[in-house]
Amino acid sequence: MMHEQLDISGLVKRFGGLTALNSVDMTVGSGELLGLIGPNGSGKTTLLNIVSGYYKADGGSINFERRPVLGHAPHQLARQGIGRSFQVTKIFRRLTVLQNMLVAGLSDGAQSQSEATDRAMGLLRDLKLERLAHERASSLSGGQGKLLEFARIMMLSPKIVLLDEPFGGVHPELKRFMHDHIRKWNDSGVTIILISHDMGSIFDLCQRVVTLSYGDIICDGTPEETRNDPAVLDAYLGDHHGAA
Amino acid sequence: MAQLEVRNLHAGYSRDIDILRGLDVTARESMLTTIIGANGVGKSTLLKTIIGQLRPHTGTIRFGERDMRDVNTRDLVNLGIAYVPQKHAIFPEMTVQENVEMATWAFRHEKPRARSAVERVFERAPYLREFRSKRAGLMSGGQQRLMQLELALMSDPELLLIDEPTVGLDPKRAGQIYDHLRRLVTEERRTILMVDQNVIAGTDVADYIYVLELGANKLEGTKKKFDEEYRDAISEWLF
Amino acid sequence: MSLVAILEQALNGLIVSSFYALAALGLAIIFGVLRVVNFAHGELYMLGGYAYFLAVASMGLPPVVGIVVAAAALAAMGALVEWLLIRPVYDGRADRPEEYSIMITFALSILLLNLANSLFGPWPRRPEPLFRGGVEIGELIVSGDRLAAAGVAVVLIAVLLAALRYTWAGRAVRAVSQNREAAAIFGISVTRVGMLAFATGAALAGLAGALMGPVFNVVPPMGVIPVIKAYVIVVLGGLGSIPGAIMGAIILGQVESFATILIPDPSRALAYKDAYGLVLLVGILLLRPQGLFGTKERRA
Amino acid sequence: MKLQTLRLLGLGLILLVFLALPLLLGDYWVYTITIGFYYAILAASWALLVGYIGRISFAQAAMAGLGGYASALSVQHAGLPPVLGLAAGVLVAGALGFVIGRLTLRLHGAYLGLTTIAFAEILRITATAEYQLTEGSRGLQVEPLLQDGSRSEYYYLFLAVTVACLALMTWLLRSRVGLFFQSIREDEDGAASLGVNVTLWKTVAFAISTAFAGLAGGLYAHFVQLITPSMMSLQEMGIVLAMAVIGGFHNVVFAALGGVSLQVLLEGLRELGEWRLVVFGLITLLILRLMPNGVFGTVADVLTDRLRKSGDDK
Repeated sequence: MMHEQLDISGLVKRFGGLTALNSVDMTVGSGELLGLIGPNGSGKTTLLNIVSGYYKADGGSINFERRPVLGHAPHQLARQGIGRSFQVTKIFRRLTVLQNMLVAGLSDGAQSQSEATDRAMGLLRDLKLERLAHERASSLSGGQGKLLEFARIMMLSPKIVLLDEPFGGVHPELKRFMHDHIRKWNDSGVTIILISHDMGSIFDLCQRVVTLSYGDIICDGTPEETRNDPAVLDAYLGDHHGAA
Repeated sequence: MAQLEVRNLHAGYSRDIDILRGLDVTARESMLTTIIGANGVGKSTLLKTIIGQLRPHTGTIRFGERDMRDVNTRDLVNLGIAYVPQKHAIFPEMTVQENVEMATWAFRHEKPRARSAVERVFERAPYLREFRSKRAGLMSGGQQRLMQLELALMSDPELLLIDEPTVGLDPKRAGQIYDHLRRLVTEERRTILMVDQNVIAGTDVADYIYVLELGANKLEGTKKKFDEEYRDAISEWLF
Repeated sequence: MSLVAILEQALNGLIVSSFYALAALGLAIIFGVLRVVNFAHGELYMLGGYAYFLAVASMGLPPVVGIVVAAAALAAMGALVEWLLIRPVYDGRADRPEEYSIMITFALSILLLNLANSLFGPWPRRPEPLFRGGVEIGELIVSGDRLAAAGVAVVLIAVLLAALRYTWAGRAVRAVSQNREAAAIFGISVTRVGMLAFATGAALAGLAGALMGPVFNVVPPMGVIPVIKAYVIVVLGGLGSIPGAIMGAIILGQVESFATILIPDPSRALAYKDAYGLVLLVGILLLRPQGLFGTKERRA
Repeated sequence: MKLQTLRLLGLGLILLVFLALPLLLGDYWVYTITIGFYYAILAASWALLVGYIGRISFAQAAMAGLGGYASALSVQHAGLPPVLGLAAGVLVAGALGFVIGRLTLRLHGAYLGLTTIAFAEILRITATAEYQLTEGSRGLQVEPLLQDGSRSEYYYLFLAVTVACLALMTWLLRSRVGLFFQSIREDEDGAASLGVNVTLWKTVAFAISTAFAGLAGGLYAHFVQLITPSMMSLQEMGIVLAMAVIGGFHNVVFAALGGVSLQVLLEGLRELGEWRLVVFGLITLLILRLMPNGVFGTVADVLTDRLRKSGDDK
């Protein structure tokens, strides 16, 4: 029962004279696991920041479950089911691991503290962080921090999750663990947009890959199609300055 | 003359995350060495560790006889190393003349040397003359980038470390920069280690190439070998 | 209002501006290099007044030497403060550096104020000024001590600007405030420049205090009002900008001397005199935090 | 479990000591400690803002003064009973705090510090300048809170209000709101990504904090029966900051204890003259530099640690 969940059309974003997104059109179906790739500066994180409400757009529209996204604050979008991670984890270092989880669980006021605590402990157990629930987040290792960020997002019960370079500086073993969890979320019906430079992960996980280059979508297809598209190879290898 | 040797380097921004995981890189004398790899594999981290902005977790960095593990950024210039960061390393509110003079800081007390270094810049880069008494921030991005290269050369370094030489430049300017770098190696026998996203142009100009993947060595070889065997390997590796 | 009255207000404004500028420049240099707002600046200003008083009244030195003594004493003090208290802000020893820098300088101001109270007593002192008597410029009559102090302040500002432009140390200060990383790449010791900046900033505050002390009395809380003016000025000009601080000082001096005329009730007008700058400060911070002349990029 | 009981025990003990003190001390000390309760509420209200949500403010003393003037003037001119006057003071200070919090949403660190200094000084200057209303720097006579109230009556009243304020703050900070505050202090973008309404809570935190300051100021005015603009000065603010820092500004109770104990110490060392304030300033610097959790915070940390270790041994 795949339906259009996220509908981006004509999205434009400029920073001063630089066009970061140049009329981007893209739809994401409910339950997809979509890879978003492209060389540095191609506009991936900008797109993510607009969809999650952190940047204003200069043109175009975005609908999430047929409701407009643009003009809403990040916290409103988070409560509507758009979860996201950050390239550099933004865990709350002086709060405990459990408190980190509760911020997400209690923010919409729908759960009581004890309900939220139960759910949080369950999620922490899944991610093998249960033992650390009452430790300050500052005592976590970098990898555990990444997992906590994952767990926190799940605490929101999101319908779509935007992951921005989740594998940076992560051990291969942990990466596999994270892969498993991303698949598990996706299997449970959560839509996922994955930004990564780690092509192995992208081609491993995603059924569909969208490639951005200089603010334009240059390829939208299966991993196989993307791999064989000369435009994509050019974008990565090429003298991208010559693109214009 | 000396070469830069990085052996089994582990480094990163926090103690427990290694961005670099046992990297080996050598910048061979009088050669241009280019390091390529996707964003986030640790190219800039490598440069930051070499110049002392980050301390290695383990591994060695040597420049000639000098152990570079405890080096301070401000000592580089005295070791004969110039670093050209990705962000513009100029002083935007100072005039171009003042910028050029600041680059003689390390040898400002050797007046004749400093003076001739300043004059040489304006000879080598005549376009800077018209900006001499204007604020450097008024120049275009490409002009600033070129000036930065000139400033780096003023201390007559043996080794140039360059982070993304042509980022944000139009193809013509980029071409000029690559030509310029090539000349520095062929004609002036300098050693250059640069990291570059611009895979084709960055490898085209190089003598020796390293390809990184997630903080470790993936491929390496001379330009010739690279041309013959590695082009396909690279695209294969990318996808 | 007659032309003479207008001129008199304008001249008064300029005289006041020159003192403000001196104190504000110190704040701007410290912020430019260290990214720290020195909330103890007013007390450094006050200590300058006392250093001058001690040199001139207690030790019997000539006023000009007193000024030099004040500058030297405060420079040493500034270097010490930087080394002991400010360095943790940027060498990673402070857990939350910005919060720490604000509180530590604010606490330092309380300490210095009470120290002066204990050492020198709360009563006002009036050391010998640089110059006595009045000066007539056409129909305008200006008191000589003010004019002389303002003259010295202007000369000092000119010397400072020249030093920032033409000496290596001055250029290093500008270089570090414009681009820390580039400065380090060219071999400049950012740490040493940090100490130099704080010492210079403290010396400038001390000089302003030494010049103003004889005009308005030396007393422990003497720095509270001027430092608030200095905040207004550096915010007007964009925190850390040196030309901005000078422009800011001129604007504030004129605004204050003319705005007093706006309120008819004289005692109320006098009481509100110090509030104009503050309203300006709030307005600028809320609407244009990069300052009147700054660009957004520079402030980022 | 055990930690919790011990904490309650400690607090109970402290409360008992405060309850017993008037029976042991003379009028002078009872008066001094009563003033100490004013500082306790004020320091705690500042800690609520700075320690929990990470917003720095130098307007807290001025807000106390505003609350004091608002209460005194509404009693004098509108004929309200002092209790309603206090409520008016809380409302006025809270409302202005809401406005300032709203206006300064985008400012951080030193920029926020400077803005709040400006607001504080504008308030103080206004109180001085509007002498027809406020009697200017001569000070305004204020109706007493209790008609013919004795020293110990005031003492117990202040103690009760202080305990109530701290209980209210603690309850709030332990609820989800406290969690939101702290998440904003740690990382605003991170908090927003988890659904926390950053704008709302930043504004509300300012308003709550200034409302408590307004209450403290009102109590003070009706107790001392005189209010002057000098209680709004930056020097007063410095004392409040020092009290919170020395007590430990990451915890409202520790900050309050800092307020009351330093007020007592300052009075006790009166014979040292102004030097006691020098020592006070020096201690503040040392604490900031070496013991960022404050005296009580560090003691609590050490005790907690001990207890945990001994628990582990078993």
